[in-house]
Amino acid sequence: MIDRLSLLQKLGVYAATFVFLLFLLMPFIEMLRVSLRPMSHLMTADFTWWSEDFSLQAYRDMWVTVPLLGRYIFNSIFIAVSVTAITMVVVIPAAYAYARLEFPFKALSLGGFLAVNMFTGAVLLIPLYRVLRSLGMLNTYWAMIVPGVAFLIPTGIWLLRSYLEKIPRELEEAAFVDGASRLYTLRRVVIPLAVPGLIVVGTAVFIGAYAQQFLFAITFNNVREIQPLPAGLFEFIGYQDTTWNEMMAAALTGVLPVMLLFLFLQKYLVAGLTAGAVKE
Amino acid sequence: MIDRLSLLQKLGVYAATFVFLLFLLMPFIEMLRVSLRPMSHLMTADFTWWSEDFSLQAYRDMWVTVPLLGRYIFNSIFIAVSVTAITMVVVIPAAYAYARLEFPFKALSLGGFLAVNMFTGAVLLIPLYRVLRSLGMLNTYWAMIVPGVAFLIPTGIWLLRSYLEKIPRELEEAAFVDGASRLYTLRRVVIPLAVPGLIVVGTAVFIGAYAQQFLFAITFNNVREIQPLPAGLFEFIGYQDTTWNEMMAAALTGVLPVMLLFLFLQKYLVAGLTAGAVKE
Amino acid sequence: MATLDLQTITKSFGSASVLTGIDLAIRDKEFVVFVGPSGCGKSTLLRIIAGLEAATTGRILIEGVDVSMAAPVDRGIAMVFQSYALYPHLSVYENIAFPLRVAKLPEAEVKAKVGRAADILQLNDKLGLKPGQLSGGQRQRVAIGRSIVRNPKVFLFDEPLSNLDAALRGEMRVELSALQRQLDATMVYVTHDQIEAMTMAHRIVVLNKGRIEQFGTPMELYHHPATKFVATFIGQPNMNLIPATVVDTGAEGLTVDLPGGTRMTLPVDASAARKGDAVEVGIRPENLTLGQGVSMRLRVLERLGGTAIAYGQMEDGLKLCAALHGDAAVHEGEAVGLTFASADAHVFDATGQVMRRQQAPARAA
Amino acid sequence: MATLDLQTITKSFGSASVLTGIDLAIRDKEFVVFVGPSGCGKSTLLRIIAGLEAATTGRILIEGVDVSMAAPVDRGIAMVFQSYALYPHLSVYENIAFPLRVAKLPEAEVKAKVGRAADILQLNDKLGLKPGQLSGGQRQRVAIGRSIVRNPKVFLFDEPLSNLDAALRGEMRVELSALQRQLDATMVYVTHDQIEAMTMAHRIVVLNKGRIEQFGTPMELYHHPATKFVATFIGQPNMNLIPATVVDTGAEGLTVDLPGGTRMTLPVDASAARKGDAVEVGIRPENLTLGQGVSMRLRVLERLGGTAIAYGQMEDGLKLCAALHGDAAVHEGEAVGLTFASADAHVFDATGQVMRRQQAPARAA
Repeated sequence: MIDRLSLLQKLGVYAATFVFLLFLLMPFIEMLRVSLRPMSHLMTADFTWWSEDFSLQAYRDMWVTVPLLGRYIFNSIFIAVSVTAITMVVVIPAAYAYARLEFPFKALSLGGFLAVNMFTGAVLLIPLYRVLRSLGMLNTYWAMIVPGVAFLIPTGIWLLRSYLEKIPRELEEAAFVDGASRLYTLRRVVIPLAVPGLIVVGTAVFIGAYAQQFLFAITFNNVREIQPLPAGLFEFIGYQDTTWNEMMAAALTGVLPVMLLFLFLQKYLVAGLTAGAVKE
Repeated sequence: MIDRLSLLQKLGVYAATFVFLLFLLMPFIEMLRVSLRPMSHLMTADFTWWSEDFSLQAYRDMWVTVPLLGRYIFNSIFIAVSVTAITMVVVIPAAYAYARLEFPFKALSLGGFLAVNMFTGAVLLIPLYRVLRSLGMLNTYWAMIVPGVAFLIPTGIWLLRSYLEKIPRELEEAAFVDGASRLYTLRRVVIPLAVPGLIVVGTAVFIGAYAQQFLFAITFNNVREIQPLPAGLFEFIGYQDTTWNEMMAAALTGVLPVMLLFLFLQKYLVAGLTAGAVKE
Repeated sequence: MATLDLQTITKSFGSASVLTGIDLAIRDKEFVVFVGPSGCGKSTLLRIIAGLEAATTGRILIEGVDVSMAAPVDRGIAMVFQSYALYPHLSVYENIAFPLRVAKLPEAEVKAKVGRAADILQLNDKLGLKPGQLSGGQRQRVAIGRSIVRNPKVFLFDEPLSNLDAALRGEMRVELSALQRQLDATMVYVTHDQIEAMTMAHRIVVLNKGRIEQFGTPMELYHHPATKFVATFIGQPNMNLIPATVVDTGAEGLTVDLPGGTRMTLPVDASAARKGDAVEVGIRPENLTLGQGVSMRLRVLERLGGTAIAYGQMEDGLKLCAALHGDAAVHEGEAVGLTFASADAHVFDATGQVMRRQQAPARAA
Repeated sequence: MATLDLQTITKSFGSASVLTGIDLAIRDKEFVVFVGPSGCGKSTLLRIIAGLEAATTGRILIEGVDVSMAAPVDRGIAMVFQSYALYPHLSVYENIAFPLRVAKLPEAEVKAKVGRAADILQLNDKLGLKPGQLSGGQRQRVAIGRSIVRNPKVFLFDEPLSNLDAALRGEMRVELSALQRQLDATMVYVTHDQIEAMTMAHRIVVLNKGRIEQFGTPMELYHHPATKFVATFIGQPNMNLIPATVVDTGAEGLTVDLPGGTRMTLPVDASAARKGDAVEVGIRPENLTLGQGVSMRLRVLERLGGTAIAYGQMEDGLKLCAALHGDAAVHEGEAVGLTFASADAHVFDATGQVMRRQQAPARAA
C-alpha cells in the first residue's frame, strides 16, 4: 500500500516518533546525565543536554564506595540466567503441550496463568515468604530464583505457545507416520524450527527475571554477598548523603554486559520478532 | 494425531498436571488458608488442608482494623483501569504502525522496548522519582499512573502487534482501493476484527498495571487516601503484632471484583487466546 | 504388494457424522483414487487409513491383518502430504533419510537406501540442498522419496498435486502413474480434481457427504454413473440435466416428453418408472449437436480451437452447455437448437438414482 | 467506458527488477487477461495499475489522463481480490455498500445502488448474511458487487477464481464473461491459468520474467506464438519441442532433419536461418497422429473418452506427448510412430524466437 505524504506530514511523523521515543527514554537519559556530573552540581535545577562538567569520575569512585559492586553485578546476572534456564526447561514442553495437545482445563489454566501474574508484585510476597521459610530457602540464591521461575513460567508458556502454533502441523504428522515419538519430534523437528521464537522468549524471560529480582531480594534475602545489583544500589544511600551520580553509574554499568549480549543477539531477535509461519 | 496412552500413562499425565498446577497455586492456597483461621492458631506448624476452626471472622474484622480498606480497593482498581485505558489509546495506533508500516528504526525500537522492560523493577525508580518530582506529580494519582503507562506501552505494542499482523492485508488494501484512509480503515476494519486480541492485550495490561502499582505507590506516594490496596495492606502490620489472617482476607477481597470480571470475560479471553488469522 | 480392506468405517466428530459406513476392498497393486467435493470426507478417510485419526467404528485390514489399532509405522503405510511436509532445516538427504533415522538404521544402510530412492526420483544432484532451494516439482519428489525408503506396503497421497501449477501438475500426473508401475505398489490417492482421478486411477471411489456414491473404473463412471451426483461430478464441462416427464415405459426403453415438446424414447431399464413420473435426462455437452430438439439462447461461446463450448439458457431459465465443433456457425445472443442421440442419454429418477442404460460402451475401458 | 495505457512501466524492489519496460494499450470495453507463470510480475503490474504499489518509472493513463500519482479511488478503478477481501464482521449489504460509506453518500442513494448491484448478481436474498455464511461462489459475487457500486471505469481482477473448485470455476468463468458484456466495461484480469485466459479474454498479455512476451487474441497466441515461451505456455497438454538441424532454406520454407533421420520441409519464413543451424520444431500434441515420422516408447496412456493422451520418450530421452483418437490401438510400453502435417509445425531459432508460419489459420478467431 502506498502512503503518499507531503513533506510536512513526513516531518510530522518523524517528530511524533521522536517525541514518543524521548518520552520512553527520558528516565535513561536522566540516569546518564546524573551519572556524568559531580555531586555538587546535581541539585542545580537547570536542565541542559550537555554540560561542561561532565566526567567519568563517578564510574571510578563507585567501586570504592561500594566494594562488593562487582559481586552484585555478577549475582544479578547469575540469578537472571538461572531463572531463565530453569524456566525454559519447563516452558518448552509445557508450551508444546498447550500448542498441540488436548487436555482437561486447557483454556481455563491458560487463563489462570494470566491471573497468577496479577499478584506478581506485592500481594503474594507475604504468603511466599511463609512458603519459602518453611522450605528453608530464605537467604539463599533459591529465595530469588524460585519465585522468579514460578512467576515467569506462565508468561513464557503464553509467549512460546504462539510461536509453536505457527509450525505447520503436517510436519509433525509426517514424523508421526514415519514412527517418530512425540519427544523425538519435539527434539528433531519442533525445537530446531522454533529457534527464533526460543530466542525471543528466552530474552523476554531474562528481562523479566532481571526486573523482578529487586523485590524478591529485599524481601527474602538479607545476606550481602548474594544480593543482586538493584538491591545493592541502596548501599549508595549513606547516613548523611546519597551519591546519586555513583548510583546511576553503577546501575548503567550493571546493565551494560546484558546490553552488549542483546546487541549481539539483535539479528536473531529481529528475525524472531518478525517471523511468520515456518516456510519450507 | 492419535496419542494412544495406557491407563497408567494417562494417570501419570493427570498427576503431573495436578502437581504443576499445585506448585503454581501454592501461594494462593496458603493465602486462603491463613485468611480462614483465627490468629491464635496461625503459628501452629501443622499443615492441614481443612481445619475445623476455619471461619470468616477475619473478613468481618478487617474493615474495622483498616477503616480505609474500601478506599484502597477502589484506588487499586481505579489506578489499574486508568493505566489500561491510557495505555490502550496509545498502543492501538502504535501497534498498527509496527504491524503494517515501514519506518526508520522499526526493528531497533521494537528491540529497545524489550530493554526498557528490564528496568521496570528497581533501577529506574530513582530517576523516575526525580522526573516525577520535577513534574510535580509526586503524591498524586498521576505518580502511580504515569510510570505504569510508560512501562506497559512497550509490552502492549509487542503483544497487540502479533494480533494485528494476523488480519489479512488484502482487507486493508480493499478498503484503500475504495478510498478509505488509514484511520478510517483502522476504525472500521482493523479494530472490529482485532476485538479478541484487544481484550487479551487489555487484560494483560490491566494485570501488569495491578502488579506494578505496589512499587510505584510505596516509592512515589505517601498520601493515605490515594494509596492502592497492596500498599494499604501494610497497615495490618501493627506495632505489636500483625493480623496476618485479616491481611490475607483483605488481599483476596480486593482481587475478587477483578476475578469476577475475568470470569465474565473468560469466553472472550479464550476466543482471543486461541484465535488464528481472521477467516472470512 | 498388499490388499487394503475397509470394513464399515464410520467417523463422527461430536454429533457431526463425517463418514457413514465405508466398505471398500482395494486389490494388490491397485491405484485407487478417492475423489469428491470438499467436505465429502475423503481426506478424513485417508487419515484414518494412515492412522493419523481413529475411526469411530470399523476395521482396517492390510494384507488381511487388522491394523485398526496399530501405529502408522506398524501398518506398513507411507504418506505424502498436501504441503509435502518437508523439514526446512534438514537437507534433502536427511529429509529422505528421516524415517530410517527414526528406525535407527546403521549409516551404511541409510546411505544405500537414500541413494536408491534418489536414483529412482532423479534427485542425486540435489541431496545436499535444503527444501527451500528446490522447485515445487522437486519438493514433491523429495516427499515421495521419503515415503519410498521404508518400502511400505501401501502408499497414501493427500492431494499431492494441488500446490503445483497447471503445467507441472500434468507432468507430475504422468510421473506418478509411471512410478506406480515401477514400484508395483498399492496406492491410495485423494483429490478433488476429477481429471486427476480419471487419468490416473485404476478404480475411482466417488465420495459424497461421507458415503461412497460409486466405486469403479474411470470408464464405468463416465458411461455408467450410478447416481446423478456421479454423473455431474465426472466429466468437464458438467453433464446437462433436463427435467422430463415419463409418458410411456416399455422393453425398448422409457418414452419422455422434454421441455419444448420433443418426445423421445430412451434405451434405459424403465422397469421401475411409472407414467407421469418426473425424471431428469442427463446428456453430456460433448454428446449435444446442433439440430432440432431442445432450444436455448446462447450466452457465451468459448472457442478452444478444435471445439467451442456453448453456454446458454432454455426458455425456463435452465442452463445448458454444449461442446460443438470449432467451426460451428452460431453467435452469442441467438437461439440455438440442440439435439442428441437417444443412446447417449442418461435418466435419473426423482431420488437421483440412474436407470440402467441398455446401449452403451462396454464396461471395460 | 475507458482506455488504459501503460507507458514504459518498470518496477524494482531494491536491486531486483520485477518489471522491465511494460508498454500496453488497452482499448475501451476490452477484456484483457494478464497470464504467466508465478513470479512473472503479472500481479505486481495489476497492483501498480490499481495504485496499491508505485511504479519505479513509467506512466499510467486512464481515458488519456495521467493517473500515475493519483490515489486508487481517484483513478476510477475497482479491484476484486484473490481472497475476495470481504469484511467478515459486516453483512453482505454493508460489504457492498462499503465504498459508498467511505464516500459518505446519503442512505437512500446507498440503498438504491446496493439494490441495483444485488439485482445484477442475484444476491437480493443474501444481503442480511455475513460473508462466513456464504458459499465460495456467493462470496465471489459479493466481492464483484462491491466493485461495481462505484461505477468504475476499469475493473481489475486478481486471480479471482483460484480459490474455487474446478466445477464452480467453469461456471464463474461464464458468469464473468456475461457480466463484462452486461456492464460494457474495460476489464483487466490476472491469472496463471492459460485456460481461463484463452476462454475469457478478448486479448491476452503473456508475461515472462517482467517482460511482455506477446499481446494478442487467444487464436493469435495459439496459432502464431511469437516465442517458444508462449508456444509452450499456451495449450494443454504443452507443445512438443523437437530439436532439429537446418539442411536447406528456400522460398517454400525450411528443410530440417528430425531425430531419427526424417527430413521435412516446413512452410515458415526461413529468411534468417542458415544451413547447419540448430532449431526446435514445435508441434502441438493434438496435431500428432500415428504414422511414420518420429518414434517414441509409450510410457503412459491416459484415456479420456473421446481422446487418449499418450506420453512417451524418444530414444535420446526427449519427452513427447500426443493426443490420439480414443480408440487408438496402442499399448503402454510399446514403440509408437508419430507424424504431423508440415503446415502444423512451428519453428523456433536458438534464441527462442519463432519463424513466421506461411500457412496457418487466419488471424481473426
